This record gives sequence, C-alpha cells and structure tokens, in this order.
Amino acid sequence: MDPVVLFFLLGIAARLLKSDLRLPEALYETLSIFLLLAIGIKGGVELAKQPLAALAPQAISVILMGALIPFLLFPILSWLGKLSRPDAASIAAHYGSVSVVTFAVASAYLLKQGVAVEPYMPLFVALLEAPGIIAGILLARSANLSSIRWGELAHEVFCGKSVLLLVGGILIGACAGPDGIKPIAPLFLDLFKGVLALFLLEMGLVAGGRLPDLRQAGVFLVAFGLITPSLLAMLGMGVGYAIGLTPGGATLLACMAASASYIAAPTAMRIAVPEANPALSIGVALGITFPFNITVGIPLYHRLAQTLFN
Amino acid sequence: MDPVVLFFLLGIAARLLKSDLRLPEALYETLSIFLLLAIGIKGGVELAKQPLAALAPQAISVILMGALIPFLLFPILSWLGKLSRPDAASIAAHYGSVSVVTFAVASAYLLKQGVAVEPYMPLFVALLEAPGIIAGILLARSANLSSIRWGELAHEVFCGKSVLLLVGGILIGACAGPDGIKPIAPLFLDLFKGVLALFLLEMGLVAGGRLPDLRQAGVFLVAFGLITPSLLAMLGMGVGYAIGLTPGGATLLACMAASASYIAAPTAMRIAVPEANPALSIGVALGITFPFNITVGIPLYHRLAQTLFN
Amino acid sequence: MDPVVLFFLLGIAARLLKSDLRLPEALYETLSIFLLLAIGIKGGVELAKQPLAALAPQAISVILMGALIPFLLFPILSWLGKLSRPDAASIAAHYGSVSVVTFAVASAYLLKQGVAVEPYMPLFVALLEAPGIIAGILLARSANLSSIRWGELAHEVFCGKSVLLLVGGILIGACAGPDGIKPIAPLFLDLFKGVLALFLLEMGLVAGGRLPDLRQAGVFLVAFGLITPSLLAMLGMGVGYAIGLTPGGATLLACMAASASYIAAPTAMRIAVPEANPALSIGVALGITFPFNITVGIPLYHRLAQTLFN
Amino acid sequence: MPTHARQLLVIITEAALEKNLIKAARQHGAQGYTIYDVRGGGQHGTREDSWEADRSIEMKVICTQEVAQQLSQYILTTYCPHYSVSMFIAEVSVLRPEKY
Amino acid sequence: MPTHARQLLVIITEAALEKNLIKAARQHGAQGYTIYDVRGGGQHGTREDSWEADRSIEMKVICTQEVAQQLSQYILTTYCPHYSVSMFIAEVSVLRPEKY
Amino acid sequence: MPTHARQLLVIITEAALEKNLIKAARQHGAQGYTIYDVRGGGQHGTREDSWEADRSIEMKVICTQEVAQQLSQYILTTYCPHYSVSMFIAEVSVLRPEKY
Ligand SMILES: Nc1ncnc2c1ncn2[C@@H]1O[C@H](COP(=O)(O)O)[C@@H](O)[C@H]1O
Ligand SMILES: Nc1ncnc2c1ncn2[C@@H]1O[C@H](COP(=O)(O)O)[C@@H](O)[C@H]1O
Ligand SMILES: Nc1ncnc2c1ncn2[C@@H]1O[C@H](COP(=O)(O)O)[C@@H](O)[C@H]1O
Ligand code: NA
Ligand code: NA
Ligand code: NA
Repeated sequence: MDPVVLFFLLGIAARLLKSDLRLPEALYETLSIFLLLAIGIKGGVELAKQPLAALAPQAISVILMGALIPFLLFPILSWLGKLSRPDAASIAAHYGSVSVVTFAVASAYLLKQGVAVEPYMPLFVALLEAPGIIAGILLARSANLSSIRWGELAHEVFCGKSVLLLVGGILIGACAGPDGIKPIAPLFLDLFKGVLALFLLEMGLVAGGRLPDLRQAGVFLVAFGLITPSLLAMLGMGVGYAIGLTPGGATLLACMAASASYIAAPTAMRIAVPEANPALSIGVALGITFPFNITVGIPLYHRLAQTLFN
Repeated sequence: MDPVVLFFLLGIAARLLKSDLRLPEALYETLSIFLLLAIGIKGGVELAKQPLAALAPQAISVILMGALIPFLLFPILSWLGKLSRPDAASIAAHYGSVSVVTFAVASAYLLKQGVAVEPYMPLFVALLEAPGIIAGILLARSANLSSIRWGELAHEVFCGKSVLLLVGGILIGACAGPDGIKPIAPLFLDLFKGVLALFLLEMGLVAGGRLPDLRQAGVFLVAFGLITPSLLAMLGMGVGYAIGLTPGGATLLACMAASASYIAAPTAMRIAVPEANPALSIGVALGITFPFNITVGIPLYHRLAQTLFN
Repeated sequence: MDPVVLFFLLGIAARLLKSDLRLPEALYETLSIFLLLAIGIKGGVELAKQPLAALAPQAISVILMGALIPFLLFPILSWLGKLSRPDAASIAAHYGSVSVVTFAVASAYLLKQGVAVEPYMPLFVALLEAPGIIAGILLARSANLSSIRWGELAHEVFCGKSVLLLVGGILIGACAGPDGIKPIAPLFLDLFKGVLALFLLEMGLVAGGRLPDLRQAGVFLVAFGLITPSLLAMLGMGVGYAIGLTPGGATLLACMAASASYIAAPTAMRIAVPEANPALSIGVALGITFPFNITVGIPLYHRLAQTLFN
Repeated sequence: MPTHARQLLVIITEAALEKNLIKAARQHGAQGYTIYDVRGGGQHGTREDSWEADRSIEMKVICTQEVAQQLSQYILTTYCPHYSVSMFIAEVSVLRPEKY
Repeated sequence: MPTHARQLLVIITEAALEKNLIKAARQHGAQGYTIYDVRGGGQHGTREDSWEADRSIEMKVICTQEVAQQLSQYILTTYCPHYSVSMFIAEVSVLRPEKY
Repeated sequence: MPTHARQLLVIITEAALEKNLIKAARQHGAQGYTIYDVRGGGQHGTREDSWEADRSIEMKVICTQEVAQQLSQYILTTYCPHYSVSMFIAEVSVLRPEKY
C-alpha cells in the first residue's frame, strides 16, 4: 500500500486510540497552502506547452459535469434519504466540488503505476472547485433565488484560498516554465509526496474525529457515502472518454468526480446554507467517501479505465 | 564540531544574551512530530528485513533496563541528595526514559564516524519511553499503590504522542519498505539532519531558559546531572554487550541510557506526581545532562565502546 | 521573470482581490528564521576561507555607508517633504538599514545571470542592519540626546532576531565549513529558493495590505519611494567600487543600499521614536520601494554595474 | 481619573462567521473589536480541530449598553438558530469614553 | 430582551491540566467551556516557552453561581497546591439562560 | 468560601509593547500577568497581519483597585498618545487574595 495511505491510517488509529496527537493549526494551513500551490505549479509548467484554446471544449465539459452532479444527487438524498432540502443540497454540493487531496493521491498512484496523464489535469481541479458549490446553493435556495447574493458568492468562490492558490500556481508554473521552476523545484516538487503524507496524517486525525458524527448520519448516509463515489467515477470516466482524455486522464477525472470537497465546500455552504447540518455533509464526505476513495476507490477506478479503454 | 551542536549553542547563546529570538510553538511541535516520525520510518524500513522474533530477547532486556534505572537512581537522589520522595522519583523517571533528540544526535555522530549500527535501534527508543516513567511513578506512589490509575496511565504512555509517532513511523517504514519509502524520502530522510539542527536551536533556547532553575537545584543536582550520564552509559553499554549488539549499537544504547527524557516524562510526571517540583527534574535533565551528552558524552561513550569491544 | 517575483505578485493580487488567503503567523516567523539562518550559513561557509582581517576596511566602509544614508535622506524628507522630525527620521532609518529579502532576491538574480559575487556579502547584510537604525534615532532625538537609553538600544539591535540569526548562521557556517555543512545542506541550501518564494508570497500579501496607507503618505512619499532606491544604489555601487568589490559584489551592495528594512527597523523605531507614524515609513518601504527593487531595481542596478565597471 | 461605564460583549462562535460578525459590529455602531482563536465545547459537541470547519473564534466588543444590546440581539436572531454561538455581556469601565 | 445573571469562571494554568479541567468542568455541571493558549508570569516564574512543559492555557466557563463556586472550590483544593493556577470570577449576563 | 474583590485590567495593544508592559506591570505592583496574541480593529485601522509590525496582544492583570488605577493611568499617559491601545477594567472576585 502506498505510504501516504498508511499515514492516513495512522491518523485514524491515533484518533480511535484517543491519543493526544494533534497537528498544530498552522501546520495544517501550511501544508494545504503548499499542496495547492505545488499542484498548480506542476500543472502550469506543462500547460505552457499547450495551445490553450484547444482546451476550451474540455474545460467547459468539466465545468458542466461539476454543476450537474448536485442535481443528480439531490433527488436521491431528499427522496431516498428523506433529508431536508438544505441538508440534501449541502451534501450534493460537497460531491459536486472536488477533493484536492484525493486528486493528489490519485496522481501519485498513477505515477507509480507508470500511467501517463494529461499534464493539464490540475487546471480541471481548479475548474471543478466552484460549479458544484454554486449548484448546491441553487438547490438549497431554489424557492427563493432572489435571496442569493451572487456578488458575494462569486467573490467567495473565485477568490477563495483554494482556487486562488491553484490558479496562482498554474500561472506561476506557466510563466516560469520548466527551466524557471528549477530553483524552486526542491521545495515544491521533490517534497510534494512527503508533504502529502503529512497532510494525510492530519486528514486521518480529522476523519477519525468525524466517525462519531456518522451515528447522527444513519445507515442511509453511510451507504450513500460508499456507493456514490463509484457511480460518480463512472460518470467522470464517461466524460473523460467523451472529451478524448487518455485512460490515465479519464481515471483522474473519475477520481475528481468521485471525490467530495472538504476545504472549499464546507466553508462556503456553512455561510450560504446555514440551516444545513455540517455534521452530516462532513461526516459522510470525510468519514466515508474520502477513506473509501484513497484506499479502495482509486485502484478500482483505474482498473475500470483499463477495461473500458481497451 | 557537528553543526547540529552549533545550533544548540546558538540557542543557548541567544537566551543568555536575552535575545528576543523565539521559535513559534507550532514550529516546535512540527519539528518534534517530524523527528519522531522520521526516526521511526528509518528504523522501520530496516526492520522489514529482520526476523522480528529474534529481537524479542533483546527487546525485553532493553525494557528491563529502562525500568531498572529509576530504582538505581532513586536511593542516590533521596539519600545522598536529600530530595523528597516525589522529587527523587520524578528525576529518576526522567533518566529511566529516553531523549529522542540525544538518540538522533548520537546516530548522526556515528554515521559521520562511519560506525555501523543495528538498523532496528529506533525500536528500542520506542520501547524505552515508557518503562522508566512507570517505574518512577511506582516509586513516588509506593506508599499508596492503589491510588495509581493504571488504565489512564497506560493509555497516556502508550498512546502518547511520542510512542505513537515512533511506532507509527516504524510500522509505515516496515510496510512500505525501501522502495515504497522512496517518494517520501526527500522529506523524511534527506531533510532529517537539517530539521534536527533547527530543533536543537529550539532546545538550546529552552535549555538556556532553564539555567536559572539550577540555582534552585543546588550543587548536588548539578553534580548528579554531570556524573549520572556516564554511569548510565556504562550500564547501557554493558546491556548492549550482553545482548550481543555491535559496538555501534552498544554505543547508541549507552546514549539512550545516559539520556533523560524531556518530552514524555515531564508531561507524564506532572500529572502523575504533582507534588514533584518540575523545575528540579527539567532543570537537571535539560540544563545539564542534555548539553553534556550532545557535546561531551556521545564522543566519550563512543571511545569507551571502542576500548571495551576491542 | 524570476518565479519568486511571481509569488510576490500573486500575494499582491490576492490582497487586491480581497481574497481570504492568509499565511499563518507561525509560518511567517518560520520562513524568516530560516532565511536569516540560511543566508548566514551560506556566507559563513565561504568566510572560513578568507583572511578575516583583510575584510576590516571594507566592513568599516559598509557600516559608515549605512550610518550615512539617514543623514542624507533626512533633510530631503523634512524640507522637501515637510515631514515632522520623527517621521523624517524614522523613514530615513528604514532606508539606512537593509532588507534581507531584497538581498536574497538580488543574490538569486545574479546567480542566475552567472555573475560572481564576493562570498562574504551576507556579512555586510548583518553589518548594515544596525547603523542606519541608530543614525535614525539620533536624528529623531537630536534635540535631546541624553534621553536615548543606549544600553537598551544596543541590546535591542545587536541581540535582535535578525542580527543574531545572521551572525549565528555565519559562525555556524564558518565553524562547520563546506564538509560539515553537507548533512544540513538539503534543508538550508537546496530549499532556499523555494522558501524565499513562499516568503515573497507573504510579503506580497503584506505589501498589498499596505497600499491603502499610501493615500495617507501622499504624492511626495510615493515619488520618494520610487526615486530614492536608484540614488542609494548609485551610492552603494560607488562604495563598492571604492572598496574594490567585483561588479557582482558592487551590484549586491547597491541593492542593500537601495533597500529599506522592514523587519528590524519598524520594530526598533516603534519603540525608540513612538511619535513617528508607522503607516508612513512602512507604507513607502514595503508598498513602493520593495516592489520597485525586486521587479525593476535589481536588473537596473546590475546593468548600471556592467556599464560602470567596463 | 474618572472612569466611564461601558459593556463588554463577548461572542464565542464558529470561525466561518468572522467576517460577518465584524461587519455586523461596525453596522451596529461598535468602534472596534478584538478577535482570537479558541477551542471549546458545548451543546454542539467539541470544536477542537485544526481543520477549517472546526475552528472557533472569540470576539470582544467594548461598547455602550445600547450597542451591546442591539448587536447581541441581532446575533441572537441571525446566527444563534443555525450556528454554535455563546454570548455574554460584562460591565466594564474605560478611561476614554469617546473611544467606545 | 431580558438578560440573566451568570458567572464567568476563568482559570489560567498549566497546559498539562487541560484534559483534567475539561472533565472537572463537565462533572461539576458546566455545559461548555472555551480554552486558548496563553503565556504569562506570576509567583511560579514566567511561562513563555513553546516547549510542552512550559505552556499555559486559559479556560473560561460560563455557568451558574453554584457551579462556579463548586468548580472553583474543587480546583482550589485539587490543583492549586501543586500547580500554577490563577482563577477569578466575574459577573456576566447572558441571553439564553438554559444554555449555561 | 469567602471571595475577595479585585480588578481585572485588560490592555489590548501593539505587540511591540509587550516587554515594556510587563515591566510596567511589575513596577506598579502587579504580581502576575497573562498575555495572548489577538487581531482586531479600531480607530487606527485593522491589525490582522502575521507580519511583526502588525501584531497585537491582549494583556490581563488581576490586581487591587489601586494597582489597576495606577497602572492604567501610567499606560494612558505613556503609551496611549502614540500607540494603538484599548483598555478596560472589570470587577472580579478571587479566592486567594494574597496572590493578587
Ligand atoms: N458554558 C460555556 N462556557 C464557556 N464557553 C462555552 C460555554 N458553552 C459554549 N461555549 C463555547 O461556545 C462554543 C459553541 O457552543 P455551543 O453552541 O453550546 O456548542 C463552544 O465550542 C465553546 O467554545
Ligand atoms: N495577577 C495576575 N494577573 C493575571 N494573570 C496572572 C496573575 N498571576 C498569575 N497569572 C497567570 O497565572 C499563571 C500562573 O500563575 P502563578 O501560579 O502565580 O505562577 C501565570 O503564568 C500567569 O499566566
Ligand atoms: N471597541 C473595541 N472593542 C474591542 N476591542 C477594541 C475596540 N477598539 C479597539 N479595540 C482593540 O484595540 C486595538 C487598538 O485600537 P485602536 O487604537 O482604536 O485602533 C484594536 O486593534 C482592537 O484589537
Ligand atoms: Na466530486
Ligand atoms: Na535514559
Ligand atoms: Na538601505
């Protein structure tokens, strides 16, 4: 098993053992800033070599996919799950957005397997952050759309930390190019996997602390958190196939679709849909779907891609 | 002199000069989490190659040594030093446990000298954390053993940060193996020595701040802090010889025996033996024994080993 | 453009976009401790090879230059700028002292251009920290020199974080030498440029937050912040020429002269000259001169040196 | 030196509300505020993690009784129904009444 | 809106006691607590280091007078003899009496 | 258990003053102090950055009314003219009067 996943399990174990292990808040923030920048830079360096216009149709498809997911999940959550409108919309928004760390773990997994991927995939991560969140808010407020403050919302989403650092990293990588990036590579590229490992230790601590929330969530949500990722992965893979990605790229897009956001979405939904109970959305996203994806999901989607594309 | 020791001296100097240099608390915590994990991982990678059962007799000897040390030191501290029972027991516990950083500096020293050591020594560090502390608590509470809450104590010691990260690192290293660890090696292995240097800067600041405590401690404790390490080193070396370690391994075990804990022990003793004055135990462990070991002690014990083993 | 400058621009952009991106305080402190130590160590390693006595005349010239600058700028600020005595003196002190990060960016720029520099330049950074500050305080308090508490002031300046870490790094580098430094090089040397990039991201955030202060500052100060660096750079280059530096060394000294301190000076002036409005000095130093130097100034001074020295 | 009676309104709540609370304080006439990061526990469980969705802040506002009353009332109706919020008011005295 | 009188018990002490104090607060009937990291100085010298044995915390408990009295009494007898502890009580008013 | 009236003096100001304030507190007879890092805003704009010149601290001193009065007066005349300072005083009660 990949050592970064072992760090995640160590974090979960520490929580279940009620250890006093805590990562300082400043370390958590530092690691997440680092990961977002590094993912962006790595993508940007490659992007410099691409004719950007050619990406436009792919980019639009990816954005539409992100916006579509909440509309697909909302009815399931509210009818099958009997969740209130705000709760159903909020959970749907988390799955519409994307988990940057799941993307990073999946990239590392494919790299290790020797599978090539489109170098501009980090751009899609940045594109996928927002649409799902906006769709979720629309769903929650559909009775009263005029109450949405679009300006504030757009600002929050597009100038939020995650999008800004991802896009900033991409621009820095693209401007500097492979040679320009060399002096900062020992920090941003060579240490990437190690930093990801540390971050997963923290994610394990957080996810482990979320397991009690699942009692509140109930059987339906646990099942939802286990089954949905695979369905969304198939959607992601289909989109990837349709827009002409390589098997590796389609696998990565599947992982993005299958993942649920736990940085941008919780913060945005807390402000935009206060009636939603964050214990439900975060419990299922972080307590079920995230661990499922990084342990079982990623290899599974990869195998699926191998079958589909051959 | 090894540059990491120079960082320690810089820290002491900054304190004595009353400089406003402070390392942020989050950095201190980050560095100590890093060191514990990295030491564990390095040991674990090698452990994967060992037949574990063969280590059992050695492991038991090491545990017994840790538990024995407080019983040896307690009478000296209470009769010769005229210290109260809680103070004598608490100081004895600090020396029974182990200083992870002393171990790290000693490992780096031996590496530089080209001396081979058993690769599983980090396991012994993890094993030595707890027994000395438990022995010290027994000594402090011997009049009233039933008042010890064993469950809580065991939990605190075995699920405490240090043991958990060391053991977690060992397990991660052992599971991942030399190849699996490669992607995270630039962080956890290549940066190790530099991080150790930064940590020693902080230890210098802390130790320098402890020097005034020594006035409280008095002449006896200062002498105790200077003489005890060498005696314990001889004990450690004897145990190392008896269990068949190489000269390098025996030197490392000597350094562990000679060192006094300043992470696990102070915290545990503060809760378990509140009557003990922490200024005494910490003053002597950090203000005297730690500096002695990393500047004079380690080379001394190494020379001793060369003499003894030839 | 050098990627580290792009990080600075990203920071400014984040501020102007009112993004919620913040670097944790502990990270800021960690990065600045790291940079000061690393600059010192790099210089110290080379210094070990120099006959120190030969540097004395150069060192004295550099110190005098630092002390002279405030006396040159003070009349301009108070007569032309009509600033109060404390404000004029405080701003003058900032320019008399030195910006460590400007030095670091300039060094990296010259390295990339393949320009050789004297290896002991970091020593001059340490020497330049204090004289400008002391001169500025003299100017502010000239009516009442006896009110200056020289002991406290000297302690604050010479045992302050920046000088202590720079000098400490130099000593560690000099004692350890090129071979001794190797084990800590992966942290302190290889990561240097990447850490500098992160620090510039933070400086961008801070500088961006200072732009509103410039409204308080007015047209005169903005012009002052744009024009002064080039004049000081010529002074620095002249001094560099006079004391026999190489073109690269003279360029670096020009950059030091042209830069305004934003670590040591603001803190020292706040205590020593409380009547000065820090928004003015920090606004112009960080909002104007720092960005000017790292984007336009450094290449400009370099070209100037090429012209002058050929 | 004469002192002047003011009220100290303290609000302990989720970090996500920081920007909104600052705005609300200004709108209700507070001339300043002080914030720091805390951890804690209450009816809604413990909030002790370093993770963004689990951070708490404490906000202090020194103000007149009128402002304290209106601001606390506004927070009570706007945020208390859906967010973890603790609030209390203490009587304090200040030296420069014009500042608060 | 009517306000209700409660007491605010503030305890400044060694970080090592955090878990014990939370437990004690709950056992004595407090419905919540808020903690943050502080530095300071007093009879037992300065506690300003980043190092674990030298950290201090401040704990706030809003509660009824009865709980405040019993909890502070318990801390006084259990912890004050051997630990650095500062404690004080202030009168505060709250809007939702059932919460405290 | 009898409680004893003391005053709590709270000073919110620029981090640069930390050392000076500790000294002033001791000189005016305070037997202890507690400090932590805060962010905030007031007349002099917002102070929310991680950068050294932009840091704020909050200092708490539990002391007799006399010490509180003299210390606050000293700070008012010495530091308030040129620094960002907020100060207030609250009535509190303590259990161990000899300590404060
Ligand atoms: N009785 C209390 N005393 C002090 N702080 C409290 C109290 N109750 C709640 N808090 C704080 O307010 C936050 C939200 O409270 P709650 O909404 O009750 O979960 C908690 O995380 C605590 O930090
Ligand atoms: N008079 C005081 N005012 C404010 N805080 C205090 C006071 N005395 C003590 N403290 C705090 O309580 C901690 C322990 O106090 P002590 O037991 O007196 O050393 C100190 O480190 C301070 O943080
Ligand atoms: N009314 C207030 N309530 C709470 N804190 C305040 C208030 N006014 C000012 N402060 C704090 O005191 C600091 C300095 O205030 P000022 O000098 O008004 O800018 C601010 O940064 C705030 O942290
Ligand atoms: Na998704
Ligand atoms: Na030992
Ligand atoms: Na200068």
